[in-house]
Amino acid sequence: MGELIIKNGFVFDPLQEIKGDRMDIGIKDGRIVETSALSSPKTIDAAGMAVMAGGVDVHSHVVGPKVNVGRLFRPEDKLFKSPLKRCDRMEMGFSVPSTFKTGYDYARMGYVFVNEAAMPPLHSPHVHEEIRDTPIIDNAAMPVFGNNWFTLEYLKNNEIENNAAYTAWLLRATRGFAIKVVNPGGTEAWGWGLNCESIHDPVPYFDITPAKIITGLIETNEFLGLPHSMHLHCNNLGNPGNYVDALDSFKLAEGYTAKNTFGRDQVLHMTHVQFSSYGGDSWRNIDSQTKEIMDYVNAHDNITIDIGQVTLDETTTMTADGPFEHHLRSLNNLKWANTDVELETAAGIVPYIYSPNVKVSTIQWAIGLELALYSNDLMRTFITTDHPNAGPFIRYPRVIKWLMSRAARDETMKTFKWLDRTIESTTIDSIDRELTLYEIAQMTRAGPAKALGISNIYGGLAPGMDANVAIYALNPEDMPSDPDMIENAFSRCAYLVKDGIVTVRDGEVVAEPAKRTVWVDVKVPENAQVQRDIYEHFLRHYSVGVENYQLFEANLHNPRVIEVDSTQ
Amino acid sequence: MAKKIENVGCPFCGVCCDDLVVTVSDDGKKILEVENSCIIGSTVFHRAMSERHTLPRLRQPDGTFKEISYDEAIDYTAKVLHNAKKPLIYGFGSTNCEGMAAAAKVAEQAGAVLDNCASICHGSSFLAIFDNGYPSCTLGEVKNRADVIVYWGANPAHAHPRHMSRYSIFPRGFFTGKGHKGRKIIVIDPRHTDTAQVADIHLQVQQGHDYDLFDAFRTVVRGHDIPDVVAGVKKEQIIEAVDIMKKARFGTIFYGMGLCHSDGRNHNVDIAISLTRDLNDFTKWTIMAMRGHYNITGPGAVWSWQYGFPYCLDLTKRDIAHMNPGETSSVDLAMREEVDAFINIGTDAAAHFPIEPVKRLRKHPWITIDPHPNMATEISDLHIPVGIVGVEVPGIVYRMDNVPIQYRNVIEPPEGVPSDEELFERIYERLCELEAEDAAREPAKAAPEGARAGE
Amino acid sequence: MKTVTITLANPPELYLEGQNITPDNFAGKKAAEIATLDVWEGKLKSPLGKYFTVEGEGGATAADTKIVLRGDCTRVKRIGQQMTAGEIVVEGNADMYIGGWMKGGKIHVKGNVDSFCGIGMEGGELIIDGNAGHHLGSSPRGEWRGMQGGLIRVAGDAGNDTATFINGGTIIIGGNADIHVSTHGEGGTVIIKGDAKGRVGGQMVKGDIFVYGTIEYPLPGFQLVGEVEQEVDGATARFAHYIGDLGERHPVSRGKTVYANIYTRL
Amino acid sequence: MAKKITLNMITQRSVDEGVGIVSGKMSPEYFEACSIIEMHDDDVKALGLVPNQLVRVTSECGSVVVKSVRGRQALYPGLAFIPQGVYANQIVPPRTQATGEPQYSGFPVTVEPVPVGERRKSTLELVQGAVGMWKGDQ
Repeated sequence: MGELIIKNGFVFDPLQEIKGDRMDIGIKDGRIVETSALSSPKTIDAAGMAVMAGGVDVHSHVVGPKVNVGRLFRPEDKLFKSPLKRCDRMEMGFSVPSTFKTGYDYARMGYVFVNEAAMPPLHSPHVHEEIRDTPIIDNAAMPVFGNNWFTLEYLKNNEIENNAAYTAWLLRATRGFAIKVVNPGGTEAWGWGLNCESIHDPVPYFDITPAKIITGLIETNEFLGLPHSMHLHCNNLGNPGNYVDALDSFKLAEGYTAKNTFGRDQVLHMTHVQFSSYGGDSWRNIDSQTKEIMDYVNAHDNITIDIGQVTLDETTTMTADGPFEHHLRSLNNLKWANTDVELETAAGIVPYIYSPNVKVSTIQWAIGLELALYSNDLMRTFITTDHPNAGPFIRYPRVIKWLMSRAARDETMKTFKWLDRTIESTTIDSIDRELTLYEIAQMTRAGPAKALGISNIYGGLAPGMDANVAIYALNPEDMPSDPDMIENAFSRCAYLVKDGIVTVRDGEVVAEPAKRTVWVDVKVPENAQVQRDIYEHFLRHYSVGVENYQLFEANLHNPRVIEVDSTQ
Repeated sequence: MAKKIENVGCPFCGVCCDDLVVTVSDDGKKILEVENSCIIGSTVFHRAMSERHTLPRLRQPDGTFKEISYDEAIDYTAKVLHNAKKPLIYGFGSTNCEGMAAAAKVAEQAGAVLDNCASICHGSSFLAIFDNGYPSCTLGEVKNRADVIVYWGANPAHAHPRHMSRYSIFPRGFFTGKGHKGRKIIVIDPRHTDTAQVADIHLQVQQGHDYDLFDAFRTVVRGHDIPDVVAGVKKEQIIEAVDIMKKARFGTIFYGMGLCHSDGRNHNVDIAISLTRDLNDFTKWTIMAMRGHYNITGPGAVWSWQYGFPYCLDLTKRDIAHMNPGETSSVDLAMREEVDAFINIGTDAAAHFPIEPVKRLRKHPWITIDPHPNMATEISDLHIPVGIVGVEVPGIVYRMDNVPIQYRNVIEPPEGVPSDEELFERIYERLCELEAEDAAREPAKAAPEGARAGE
Repeated sequence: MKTVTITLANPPELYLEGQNITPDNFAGKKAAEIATLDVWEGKLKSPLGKYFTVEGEGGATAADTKIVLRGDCTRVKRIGQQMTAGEIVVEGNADMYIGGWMKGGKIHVKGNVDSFCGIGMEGGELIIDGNAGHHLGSSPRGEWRGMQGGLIRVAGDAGNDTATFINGGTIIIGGNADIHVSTHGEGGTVIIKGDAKGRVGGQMVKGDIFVYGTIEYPLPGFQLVGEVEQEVDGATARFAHYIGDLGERHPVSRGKTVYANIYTRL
Repeated sequence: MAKKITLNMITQRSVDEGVGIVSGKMSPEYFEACSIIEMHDDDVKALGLVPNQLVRVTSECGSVVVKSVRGRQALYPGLAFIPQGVYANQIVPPRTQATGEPQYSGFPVTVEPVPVGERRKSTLELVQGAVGMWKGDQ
């Protein structure tokens, strides 16, 4: 592989605390190197541009069964909405893009790593098939644990070691990456059409509370020393007054510290917190409680969050929080898909329109931005749209624009039908803060990479790391007065170098370097009890044989394994 | 010494039993015994080696076939695709997802219409799902939780022989320790089918009036009165059935061709989904299509992630996909004489289409890709034999509940016979060569002007 | 208003997709320019002039442009798709999607049309002297926001699935309608001067349907509530009034539940 | 004057047809499984059929000769059944109601006994015959 030097750019690398210094970046054989190690490199002139590591998305629903139902059941999401073919394969869809469009669009935005937010373990071969067909970007996928019968039974009996052994087995069986928890206990209750509405609401039959599931999985995670922390979608998501549940969930992490060798500091990642920051007790009086939330987050170093920003688009909601989607369907009466997955999880999918004409939508919009703007540590607060739940990921550049420009926020707010009510119910209008390029780099690459425990490979530009470099046509010394230029620059990067290969130039994909599947292989001591439990459940309760459940090697594509030895 | 291979998936119906045990001869060439399967499943394996061709066969002017090489067959196929204005690639009931993905690449490159057997089977279900969603679950959920099972216009005793024993009526699950005794079974069908024999309640609906009956069910669910007889079923029977359904802890409606193939098609499914939605305001209900072939759910999955549409994909514009069953569906395309070449893969269109569309398609080049001779091969211009998925070729298939099952092979395909995936990859390469040759011959023309309105 | 006459001189072997045949695309263009607009026959993209002879020229705007189609357009799809203004006259038959996603202007087809005509319609007028196929004035696949406005008038019969997901506008069918009328409807009016086969108003939330003839298989979810006199399409008549679909959800407005209405002529 | 009645036809899977499919479309299993019609006893009586008598079934788009058999799965009077496949498809109307799916179930047919000497055709004869390729039994 060739050599490359990126010259004269303004480099933003929060992992090395480089804050816009004018520097050259050397690339050799797919890795970042000292420029002195280069002999005859090709040059990319990045003068007047911002140079960052390739973007890292901590939470996005891009591959797998519910994403695919979202694609399948919304032909109208394609009608007159798909761009004409520009790359190797057609790019179809808006809110739930095809796998090809997903890969190309992320690349155009300068992203290289996307963490699939929820993999139903039973469906892991499907997830990996879609990963194969998602070009360019590296993917990891988090299996869901929070409603898994094994997990519920082990944690009910305080069997952390057994739960850890099972977790390790499942990560391997599914080639998964981390412990994802969605509406702990509530989704199992949904098997009977019920829910767990607070962390103290016991799960039917299993007789364990969500609180205990959450702490048990934090303990399991740290027992194993996984790269990423437990990754939580809270109970009672999306309902007025639920900031209390978010705070209750946060508090469960108190007293736990991260134990791992991957540079991760948090024990709990709380995802799309926008959906969990609501005050009031009905849709009439819903308001923003972001101050409460962020005061807590700012004061507790062992927590990271992502925002789940509402982008004011027509989109498709999809989550393993089955009861929530059922509730949503009753609000908007639109088509509703649901898939309960035996012993493991569920998923619901409902189209949704976030409209500037709807008060709740505009309050939600303000809440997401407030979370970021109130954050004291943007290495622990990340940009997401919980794609596609609060909006499609292609709106990240717009979210960045709103965060970097008060004028852009004002411009958007002018379109709100219920502007006064929105201002009354939120604090967005009182915030003048405008984030910097450095802070955006924290929120979109360095921070997520650190939280995922992969900051030795992704998210930074230190020698030895993967040569993933995004260059944006933005000059920090001469930022455009028109905030739309910020959105444009982040939508179509000037260059993306992935694994040392120039992949995007002037916002167009010019090469498709091989993508990888990143997974975590944990070594644990033999555990006869867990082996027996697995055998029993598969014999009696699963509809698939255990031998066929575990991903065949042939169905894993271009793997990159992260090894963890927890036998020590 | 014979070899036993366990955890083998069955390449016949959408139940996708993955517990077969197949005994093969010491040299790995013969299938000796098949355990755990139904009668149809074991026949699939036992017939694998008979009637096999190991070379493509090209129709000669005198009507006979002549064997040709795979390279020649690939060249022929690529040229047919290349030269047609609107070729149709149809089938995929019986192949793996890898083959479907490779075929899609070919269709996109060739500017073809890409369709699968759902087009004449559960396509109605897709149309209903587009309009109304799909509150469903995996089959293990049914086994572990369901205490009320409805089969509506479905006859698993014949079409899915192990469905009732593996998933729905008979098995004991986590919360269903009593098995059959703990479950109420309702069968709704104009015939007293073999499935109806095991039902607690059989409602003999007047054929073609399921929609009216569903409407009555929904009306009763909401507490309104209905006429004394609806679609041949008495009011009291309807009220009794609704009462059982409302009182269920967990119920599933399995439906089949009785809904999809009769008047109203998709709307019969559409309103079944509405009923399922309604029931979820009282208790937990799910609905599931009884998908026919073992991997007919596969193309719907693969093409949805590739293009956003499960079937009837018009890729002829090459830069954007369009789908509208009724227009881009195989039988309509054939009847309207809208396509000018036909590739039949992993199904037998000549047997399963009504005869008139077969006649119309046959006016143009017809190529059949299938392990065995069938009606389609016997009227084809070209028959390309391939390996049998699930017997000779491994791969991922999607069960009727969208659960991916990893299939193994138990023997190897005859020497030189490729898998569907390999074949389509080679067709793709040849197609690209042909296009490159074309491009070299005539310099690029300036594109005509004009607005490109939508699709 | 200026008139462009296009005559199908070289019919396609398969079907032509003519979504560029709209006053919007013809406006401001001379015949020679119009002849270069794209049409598609399968994967083959060609200039319109390959199939049609073009006479006349477009007006300054769509509203000033009238298009007349001559020749046998039975195999031409998508005429007038997404048009916003102006006028189209098809002298004979036309194929699918005529007036699809139409926003304004007027289309007059003197013969028959096939399926999906007037789907996703938002405004304007679509007049068909002959029969229409299926999905007349229906919504595109998966779209819950069906016909929003405008008028469709068919002198003859219509196939199944007329007005699925209708939200607004009016459809008048002079003859008979096959099964499924206004399924999932949430507004709008469908008037059937002849008979309806069945499944009229299934899963319907709001909106009106008038049937002058008989409904062969009325749905059990509709209930007779009385008789009314109504003016329909310029004439007054007495109708039996049914509300429903009682199996479907219904909104409450000012304390009263809103139902869909079926009126059958007495 | 031969008797003739009008029935409502459905065509669906049967387990024998399933076995027939995987045995091959030209196998005797397929032939016996698919070239049959099941009717209600009243209709069989109305036609005056003896068991296993051949009948001609005619729809709006074609006709086919099949054997009248007594099925295990009872129908109501007026309803008739032919297993899906080559024989049924000689008479299934290809109209799809713009859904892509032919009218496999619920179409009117007439049924009448055939004169002595008429036979059921083989699958190959039917399909190749329909497209002008049938050259007779080799």
